[in-house]
Amino acid sequence: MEFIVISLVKAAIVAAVLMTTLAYLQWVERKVIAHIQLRMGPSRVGPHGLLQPLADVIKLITKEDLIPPHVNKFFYLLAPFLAVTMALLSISVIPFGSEVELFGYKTWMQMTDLNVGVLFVLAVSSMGVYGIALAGWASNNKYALLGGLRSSAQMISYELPMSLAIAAPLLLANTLSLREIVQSQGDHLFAWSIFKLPAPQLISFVIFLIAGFAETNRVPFDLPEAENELVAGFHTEYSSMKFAAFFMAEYANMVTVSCMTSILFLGGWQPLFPVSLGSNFVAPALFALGGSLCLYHGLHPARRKDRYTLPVFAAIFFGIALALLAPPVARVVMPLFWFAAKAGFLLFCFIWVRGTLPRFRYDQLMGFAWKFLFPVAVLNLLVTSLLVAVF
Amino acid sequence: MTGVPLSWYLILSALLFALGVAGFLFRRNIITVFMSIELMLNAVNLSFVAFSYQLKQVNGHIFTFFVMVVAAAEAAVGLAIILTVFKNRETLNVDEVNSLKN
Amino acid sequence: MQHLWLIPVLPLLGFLLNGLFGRRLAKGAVTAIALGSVLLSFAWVVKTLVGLGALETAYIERYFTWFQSGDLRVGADLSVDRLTAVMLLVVTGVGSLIHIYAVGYMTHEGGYYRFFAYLNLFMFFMLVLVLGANFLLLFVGWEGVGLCSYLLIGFYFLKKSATDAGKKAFIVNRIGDFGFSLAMLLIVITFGSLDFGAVFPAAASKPESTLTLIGLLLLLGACGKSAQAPLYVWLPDAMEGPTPVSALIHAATMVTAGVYMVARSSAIYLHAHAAQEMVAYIGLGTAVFAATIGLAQNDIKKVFAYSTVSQLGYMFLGLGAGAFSAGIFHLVTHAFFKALLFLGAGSVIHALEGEQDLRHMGGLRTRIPVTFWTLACAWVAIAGIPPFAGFHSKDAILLAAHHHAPWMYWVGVLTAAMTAFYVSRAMFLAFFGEPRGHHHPHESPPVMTAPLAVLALLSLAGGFLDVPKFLEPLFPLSEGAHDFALVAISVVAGLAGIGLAALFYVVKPGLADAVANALGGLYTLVYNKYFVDELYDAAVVRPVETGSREALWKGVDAGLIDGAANGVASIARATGGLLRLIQSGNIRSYATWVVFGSILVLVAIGLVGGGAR
Amino acid sequence: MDVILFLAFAAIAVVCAVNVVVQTHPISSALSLIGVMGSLAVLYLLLGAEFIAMAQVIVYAGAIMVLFVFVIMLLNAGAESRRGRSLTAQLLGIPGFFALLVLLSYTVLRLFPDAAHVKFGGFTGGSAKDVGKLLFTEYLLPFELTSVLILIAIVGAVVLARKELE
Repeated sequence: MEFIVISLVKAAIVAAVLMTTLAYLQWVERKVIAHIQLRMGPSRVGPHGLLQPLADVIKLITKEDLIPPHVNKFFYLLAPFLAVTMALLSISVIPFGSEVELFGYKTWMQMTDLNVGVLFVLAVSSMGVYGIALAGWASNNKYALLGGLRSSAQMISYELPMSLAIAAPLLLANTLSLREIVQSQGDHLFAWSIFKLPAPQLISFVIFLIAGFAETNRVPFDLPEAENELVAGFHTEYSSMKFAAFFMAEYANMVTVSCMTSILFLGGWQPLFPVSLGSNFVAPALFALGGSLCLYHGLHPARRKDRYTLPVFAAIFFGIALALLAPPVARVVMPLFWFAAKAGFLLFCFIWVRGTLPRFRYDQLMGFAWKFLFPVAVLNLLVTSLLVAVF
Repeated sequence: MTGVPLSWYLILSALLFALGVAGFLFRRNIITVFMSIELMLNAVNLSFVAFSYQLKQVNGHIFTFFVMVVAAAEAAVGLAIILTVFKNRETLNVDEVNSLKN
Repeated sequence: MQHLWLIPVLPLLGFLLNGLFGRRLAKGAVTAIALGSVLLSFAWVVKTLVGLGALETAYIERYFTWFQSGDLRVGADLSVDRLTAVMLLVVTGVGSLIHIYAVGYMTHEGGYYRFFAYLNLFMFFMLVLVLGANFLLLFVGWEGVGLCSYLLIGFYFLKKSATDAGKKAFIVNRIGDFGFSLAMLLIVITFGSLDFGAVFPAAASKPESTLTLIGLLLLLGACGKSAQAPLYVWLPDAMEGPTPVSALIHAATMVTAGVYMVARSSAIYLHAHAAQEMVAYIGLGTAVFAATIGLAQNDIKKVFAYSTVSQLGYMFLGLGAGAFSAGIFHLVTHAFFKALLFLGAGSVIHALEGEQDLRHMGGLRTRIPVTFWTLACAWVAIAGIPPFAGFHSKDAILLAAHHHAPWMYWVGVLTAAMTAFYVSRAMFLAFFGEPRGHHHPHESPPVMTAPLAVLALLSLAGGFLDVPKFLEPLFPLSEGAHDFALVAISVVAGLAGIGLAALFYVVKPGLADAVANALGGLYTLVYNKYFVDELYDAAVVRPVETGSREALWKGVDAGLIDGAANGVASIARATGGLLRLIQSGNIRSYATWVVFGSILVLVAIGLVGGGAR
Repeated sequence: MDVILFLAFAAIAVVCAVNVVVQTHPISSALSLIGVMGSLAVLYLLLGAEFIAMAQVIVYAGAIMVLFVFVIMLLNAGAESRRGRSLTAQLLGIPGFFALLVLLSYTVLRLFPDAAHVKFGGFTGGSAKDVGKLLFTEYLLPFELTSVLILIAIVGAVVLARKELE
């Protein structure tokens, strides 16, 4: 009984946090892209546009739910549902932190740990293709069909180098359970798979990240929605919440890829350097720095209302920094902080790349997967296994 | 709670297999016929895994694994053949693919 | 841990670098990679052997299990004992020299990087062959060197004769490899292992008949690789390859693999007398046979090729007579002087811009003195003149042969005289007398002459390396007193050969033709290499072809099989008349019949077999 | 719990399998087949075959069926026509199907009347480690052969699907 309650609570927390994250990821993306392009980004709804996601959600829900004629209704409705389900499913095995004790209950900061966790994530992500392919097909629209076909071909192709890139760090960790993979990596940079001896996984890290970009259909691999040739690709005919579902699936996939990358290569919740060297003070210091910046800009405001909002943020940041200094809080939150920091950095990379790189051509994209990424991944796997076998 | 008798699994497997046979016999679209074959393979896989459970051996899993590999190879070649047939004859109906007769 | 794996892997790296990127690399870089990898390998051999010290017993390094199937485990194991040490030094040492020489020789040829990539690959496989601690690893090297030999013989792949020669070498080698494979299967069945360390100690306890069979099959393999009768035919043709290849692969290293393998398997041969006797017969037969052919060849490389066959025969004679160490000793000295002969010949050919025919040479002594003097060293060494290298090893073999069976000694001495004669003949024709060609000979560059000089030194002094003594822990020294009379006779025979050649080709140049005319048919026979290739063509190739066409195709196939098939077919047609009712050409109806059949089987199982277990 | 799970997923499997056979549009059949495969994967989990369950989803549902869906979309295959069904098939079909089913079930029940009862966790030898161990020792040769088979299949598929050189 206790198990079921704890599981339900965990599921509720993870779902709430994840949904919020997804909504705000959109805000972050718009802000970052705006700053890359020297714009302001959303700034009307709420202070600094912080309520923009909420407004977006309300807008999407209240829009007219249009079902075009001549679509295959069943599959047309099924597709976004499939896409979003498969995107959210893999979060259930992601470990966010180490074991914690709260109110007398000991539990892991992870919904469940499968001993085939890696395979589970792969399986679920491979099922994600159907949502897109079906959406494209069921829309009964040439552009949508082409977009769907392109994207499914792309996802199948990039799954191969991705799996091979995953296999290499697994050789170091010797387990398929995500939790044990993190545990097999140590609490400093050179004990993470990416730099771990005898076989540093830098190459497979890069391959995994590139394949991750392609799997999530993000720039520079966002061919399925290349506006100038395919209108909006597979979701041309979708509107309202169904469109939002695809949108959400894309961001959820980004989160999954970032989490998987940090678990497989960057040591998951393990800190950058050992606690004994003071890694627990990194987070408070960062928050304190953020608070100071807010305070400075609040005192020298660029716009009038910054005079009030920024000091409020500064106060909040300082509060968080202080709270993090308390040992009981630190014990629980520090692993979470490190995990979030790594995943967050990778998410930032996703946005960063979108702000900088142009789109590939389709044949280049496939050629790149099959003729470059795949051989390199195979070679990397061979070298890794040799190194692991010899040493 | 005693759990599920193994024979239920086997009967489920038999049921799926029979459905696969039925699909193979009654369907006319060559792709659906092909899928019925996959259904039969899956049914057999289930009984392999069930026997594996009863004998407490992993060997059944290995066979299932091999069946999957062979199915993958078969799907690749089979679908290529289907594509070629479609290219040459503009039909997917098995009944119309009967040039062996003459 | 001595990291033995570095020895073969270094040339492999060279191969990979040159093979993959050679086309884009500068010539200097290709040279540096090719030479560097082999020289490093040589250095590592020296370092390892120094590090291993006395090597009373084999030193084995086990890396990983290559594969395991049932009780048979084959590991990627390398081992070094004294025999391996000798081979390693010869292979990497002579190999390095020839690599250096090839830099000069190949510099104006196309496919420079390809040549060195192949050469490095060859070194890799040869070192695996020598270092492998079980038969299968030896076989990997064995096949690998065969592959490289094929690639290098056909190096000038635009020349049809070259590609044909490559194919011939490959196919003839396959016959031998077939024997080797069968031998390995038999070894697995008999001993349950392929490890040298497990097989040889157990050999004494196995039935002699099995051991004899294994020995004979191994011998078949050795005959293929080491160009022994009746499988020697590929080696003379192999001279189509570039000369450094002839020196490295078809004189110094690869062709001695058979000798190495038989010596390695000495434990089996010592318990299989018939097989060992066979080794001696084949060796002696090949030695005489090839030597007689060598007497009448006009292509300088062909002369040396037949000489190689003949000398390999000597080695087998030594092995067969029980003097394994003498055979290996001759292998070492032969590697020195035969490599030198070939490289010298290459230098001559280089000087004459591709001329290989002895009849168009002459008077080169003053034109290319360095080549002449270095070749002269090889000359005296192969002729068995004391105290040079060939004398010591050949003498050891002849003494062992005398101890084994005196008549073998006499045949051996006769062969020695012939050897001296044909080498002298080649030397006199090329370097003495009047120039007969229209060439402007020029001396080779130092990068070619330096290796010649080193090899010349080794040919002169190599005999004083007491290889048999070094190998004593592995092969007990053969008894038989060092009979001075026997030694003297063989030396006299060698001198007589030289003298006769001098008489024929220097003193009275017309005499040779006169003798040839006088001998008539016999000369023609020898000149045409006993018509062996034609014989093979007539005895094997033609009958197989004709047999296939006449007997198998028209007789068996058209008559019997087609007849039977037609007969069956007419029966089938009659039956089919009934059955065609179900042959609707409709896939689904076929499937229905399949289902129907499986239902019948199920019913049968339900009625007859099965039951609760 | 075991019984409930089994019945639930067996029911899904059977319904989907029936759907495979009766749906007229190939895409519907394909998706139903994916449903069968998914529920079979769950049943594999119940039988303690974790690795195979995941492989089932990755290989079958994630790769092979994607290929099917792909081809169906590429050929834009429409629904099957209902015309021209043979009379024998209609007459023999349903009884034949039940005959086969009954026969198979009878054989199963006769051969395994007292077989074990399946409980989740009753057999834990199906992890990736166990399967891998057996696969790379005892079944090494078949494993290598499958790789050759796949190579041949790839070559075959490429040859079949490539454009004619005219």
